[in-house]
Amino acid sequence: MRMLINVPETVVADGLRGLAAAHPDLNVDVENRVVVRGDAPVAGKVGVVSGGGSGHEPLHGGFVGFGMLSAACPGEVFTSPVPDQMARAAAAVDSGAGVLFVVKNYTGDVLNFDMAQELAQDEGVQVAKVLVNDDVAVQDSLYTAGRRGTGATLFVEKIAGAAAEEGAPLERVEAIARRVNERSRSFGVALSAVTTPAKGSPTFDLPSGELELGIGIHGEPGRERRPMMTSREIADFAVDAVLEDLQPSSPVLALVNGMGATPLLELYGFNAEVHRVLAERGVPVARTLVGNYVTSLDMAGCSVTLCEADEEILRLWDAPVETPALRWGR
Amino acid sequence: MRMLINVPETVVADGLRGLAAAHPDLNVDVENRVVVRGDAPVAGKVGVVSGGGSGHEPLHGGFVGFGMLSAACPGEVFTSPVPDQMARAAAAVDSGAGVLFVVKNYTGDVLNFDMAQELAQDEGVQVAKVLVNDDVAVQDSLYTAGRRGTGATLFVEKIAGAAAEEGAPLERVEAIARRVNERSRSFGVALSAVTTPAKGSPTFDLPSGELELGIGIHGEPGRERRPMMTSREIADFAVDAVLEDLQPSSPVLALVNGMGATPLLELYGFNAEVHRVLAERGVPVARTLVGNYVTSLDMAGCSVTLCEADEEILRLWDAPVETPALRWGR
Amino acid sequence: MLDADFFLRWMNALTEAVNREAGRLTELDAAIGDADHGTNLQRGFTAAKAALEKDAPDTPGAVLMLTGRQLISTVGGASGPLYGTLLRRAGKALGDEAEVSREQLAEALRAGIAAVAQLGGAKPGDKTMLDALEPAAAALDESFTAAREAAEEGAAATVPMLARKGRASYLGERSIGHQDPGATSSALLIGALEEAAR
Amino acid sequence: MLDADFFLRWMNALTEAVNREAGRLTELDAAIGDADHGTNLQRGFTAAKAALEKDAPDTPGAVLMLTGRQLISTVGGASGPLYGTLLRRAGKALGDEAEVSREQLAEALRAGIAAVAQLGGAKPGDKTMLDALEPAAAALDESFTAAREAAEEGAAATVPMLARKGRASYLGERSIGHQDPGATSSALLIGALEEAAR
Ligand SMILES: Nc1ncnc2c1ncn2[C@@H]1O[C@H](COP(=O)(O)OP(=O)(O)O)[C@@H](O)[C@H]1O
Ligand SMILES: Nc1ncnc2c1ncn2[C@@H]1O[C@H](COP(=O)(O)OP(=O)(O)O)[C@@H](O)[C@H]1O
Ligand SMILES: [Mg+2]
Ligand SMILES: [Mg+2]
Ligand SMILES: [Mg+2]
Ligand SMILES: [Mg+2]
Repeated sequence: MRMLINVPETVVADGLRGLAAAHPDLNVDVENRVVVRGDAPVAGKVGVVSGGGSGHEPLHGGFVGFGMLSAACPGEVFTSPVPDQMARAAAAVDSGAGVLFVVKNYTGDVLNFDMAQELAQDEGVQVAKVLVNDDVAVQDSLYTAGRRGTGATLFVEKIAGAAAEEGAPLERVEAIARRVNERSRSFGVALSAVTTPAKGSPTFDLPSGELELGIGIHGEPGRERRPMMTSREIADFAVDAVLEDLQPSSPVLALVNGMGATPLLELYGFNAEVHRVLAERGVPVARTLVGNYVTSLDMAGCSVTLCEADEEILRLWDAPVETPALRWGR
Repeated sequence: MRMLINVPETVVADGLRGLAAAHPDLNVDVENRVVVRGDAPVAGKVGVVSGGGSGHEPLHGGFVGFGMLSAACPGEVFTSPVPDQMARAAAAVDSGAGVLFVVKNYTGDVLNFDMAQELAQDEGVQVAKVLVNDDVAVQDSLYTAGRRGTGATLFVEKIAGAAAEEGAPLERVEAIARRVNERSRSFGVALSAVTTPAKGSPTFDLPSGELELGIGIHGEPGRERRPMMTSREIADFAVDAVLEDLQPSSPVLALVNGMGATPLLELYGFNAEVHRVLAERGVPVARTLVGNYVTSLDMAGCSVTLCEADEEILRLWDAPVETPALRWGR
Repeated sequence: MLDADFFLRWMNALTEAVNREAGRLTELDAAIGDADHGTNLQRGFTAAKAALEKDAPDTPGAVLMLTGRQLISTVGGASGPLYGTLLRRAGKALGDEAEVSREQLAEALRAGIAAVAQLGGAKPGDKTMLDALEPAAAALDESFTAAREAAEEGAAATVPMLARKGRASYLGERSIGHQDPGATSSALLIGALEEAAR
Repeated sequence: MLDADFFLRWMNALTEAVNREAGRLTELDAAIGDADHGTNLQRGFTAAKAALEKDAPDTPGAVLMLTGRQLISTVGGASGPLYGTLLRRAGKALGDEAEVSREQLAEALRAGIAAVAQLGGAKPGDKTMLDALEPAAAALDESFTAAREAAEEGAAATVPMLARKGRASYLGERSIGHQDPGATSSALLIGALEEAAR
């Protein structure tokens, strides 16, 4: 085990203590595992709450703050949080204007957020929900749990958060969140497997001359294994997989995302290839974000997320944001 | 080789193309390997130029922008840039107010920046230089190349950049840069070796139950190898190593830095331990930055940098900054 | 007849089995999921055990309801709501009787299984816990041993299946050849019944 | 006497040796440095070769000056300025003579070595390129072969040394037991002289 941890059992709590220490402006409830904006509830503002398994940092805790999430609920590593957490978060951020749950489409997340919605509504909080399901690697969604939620989660959280910050009512925040999801697609690639603290060894065996295409963010293997490809070839493959499902007629937001252990130098090199193939396919890029944002612990690899932007999406993307991991305009 | 690259030879150029694609506000000269603020030279403002081997991203290219570096010169992976690059950068950013070179203390960087200073001065640019040498793992500096420059580079670049942005003259920018360096110390730990593109295999062999204490940022082994330690033990060791050399009598800036492949979840957990030991040692923390900022490609591990702040240092740290990797207040 | 004490012994035996087999469950989940099924259930049943010990319920139904509630509040993932619902729903079906027959238990389990099927949308053959639970509930009318055997066979039968629900479904064809972790833990759940009856 | 052509052959043989041995130089640097010495020199000498071919200088001094300038502009790292200075300074010492003797070359190399020592602050025994260069320059008064042998012995002699300069010095005691990459490439530089003389 090459991990910077104490014991596997305390990894999530330790991370939350460290988040609290670094960001005094967040309200971190380590025991109940809820990260809340220090100034919540903000009068008249819709709350935007997300959550999911830990191990994807900075998602979601690193996106709590002005202009993005009102609260985040971290589960155990790669395990959806429990309904009690989300209900608690909803209660903490609700100003009476209601709360939007941003839910990545995994069976566990869906079921737990469903239960949380019931709990919160029983306590008088109005709750809407939007499912993020952008991962085109999951095909035949009739015969699967459906497309996974991956990189588009960042777009949805940022843009819904900006709309809420502007004072949009719940149904408008929900509608724009849904629209962003519908206009977003992702595809991911792994160059190495992931090691969870509890398991202590790689979740699958990936010989060093091979890679996995179409992976998710939980260390699960992808749909297909291939001999190692170049950055150029991976960009062609990933972007074309996205464009097969999404034919943007307006400039896109691009997230060129690292899975956690891919050096930024390589990720920027990959971004150059992503821009090249987009140019070759005639897709203009409005904004690009490069970095490790939706990660899978120590996995090496990358994903590409494109969102067909429109004027409102661009405006809300550019709106000020101030969170541990994403900051601009303020 | 598990790398997201085309061929080792183009890694640096590819990364620069990707940086240019993601950040249209930077002026990236891929051929000559110079990254310059889009609005340089800024009239009346001192230029702050740094550079060093690639593989430490976001250092330095990711720190070019308002309130921080005027330009950066990336060398080959782990290889200091050549004098021509720095001289070119100096010429590009000089508004007549002169240029400060921020140089990490490695033989290669020192020699090449020395030569660049000569070249630039021959062309009429006034150049001052500050050496960053914060790494307490290098002892007996009389019998070595001296302490290495590591995490404190970020502090020096941020604070010197803020002073320059305020309009401070060259000697004041140089003086504050030197003061920040003198008041900063670092210590780093590796949980895995690094694989450079050119070599294609780990630079040293680190069995998975062991770690290296006192490493630099170039994949060199540390001073000592030990059986694996917990996050708590590593924090004790690293912070105490720093405090042996620096007894802060005022609150510190803390950089809890990942070496590239350590998940943010673990890094935040480590931050909790760093704060704990600092509290135990009676050292208050004024500001904390947690993330992968001064990296060593795909190395797993972390470093701690402390800077004994004063009022001016704090003010300049908090001043607005707008670069690819560090942004606030604007 | 089976009283609250039997149900407490059942949950105890199950907790022990989960602790014993956690590593294997996680390994199975690593192959076609995300390597947490063992730790998920360990966390849940450890919490449930503490709750049952703190304030032991005195009816079979209450034992299952409390355990299910604890699973929902501590497990997370897919298995938390699913197993939580299974036990809560079965417990509800048992009402507040002080003692129930094996046949009543089988009936209650079927109600729980129906709730799981509704919640998760899975059908038999989708390579989920249902593939162990359904045959087990049917065989429970016969005996605890028959139920345990049916659950184990059901779990083993998931190996050649192509997953259509949960994370394993993302793998498509590559999910074939691995035993489903949830079906495997369901076999433990049913096996623990036999132990409690000894 | 040694003319420009001899110096061009020297640089050619050196470039070939560097290309051939780049992997080994990088391996040596991986052990006590940062795993780039081979690629550093390859990059530099490839650039120098192109420059020499594009516009071949016609004096020994000019060959060395141009090569040194190219190394400084393309290598980076510690070895770029050091080898660049070595050759530039030696070239300067040779002036614009069309032919020079072996003894003149030895003298010029000593001037270059002194400049390297001044620039880098290293002394013999510090486990650097100087440990191969100094004995080689002394032996060059005798013959090319003696110089090559002295350089190789000097490089080998760095194995037990504790590094006091460059990256290897960070390792302290752990630098002992490894041959210095720069001393090893210096042996190639001197060895190429013997080849050029054949
Ligand atoms: N829709 C579903 N219906 C029934 N059982 C399911 C469903 N989805 C997943 N499961 C079961 O849950 C098990 C996985 O549980 P676990 O690993 O704890 O949760 P997660 O998949 O969220 O990590 C699977 O092996 C499967 O038996
Ligand atoms: N101060 C110095 N004086 C002389 N030679 C040095 C000095 N520092 C380093 N060297 C030589 O440079 C070699 C390393 O070169 P190289 O790997 O190309 O540069 P870097 O150390 O910058 O990566 C060492 O093996 C050593 O021989
Ligand atoms: Mg899970
Ligand atoms: Mg180097
Ligand atoms: Mg799982
Ligand atoms: Mg080197």
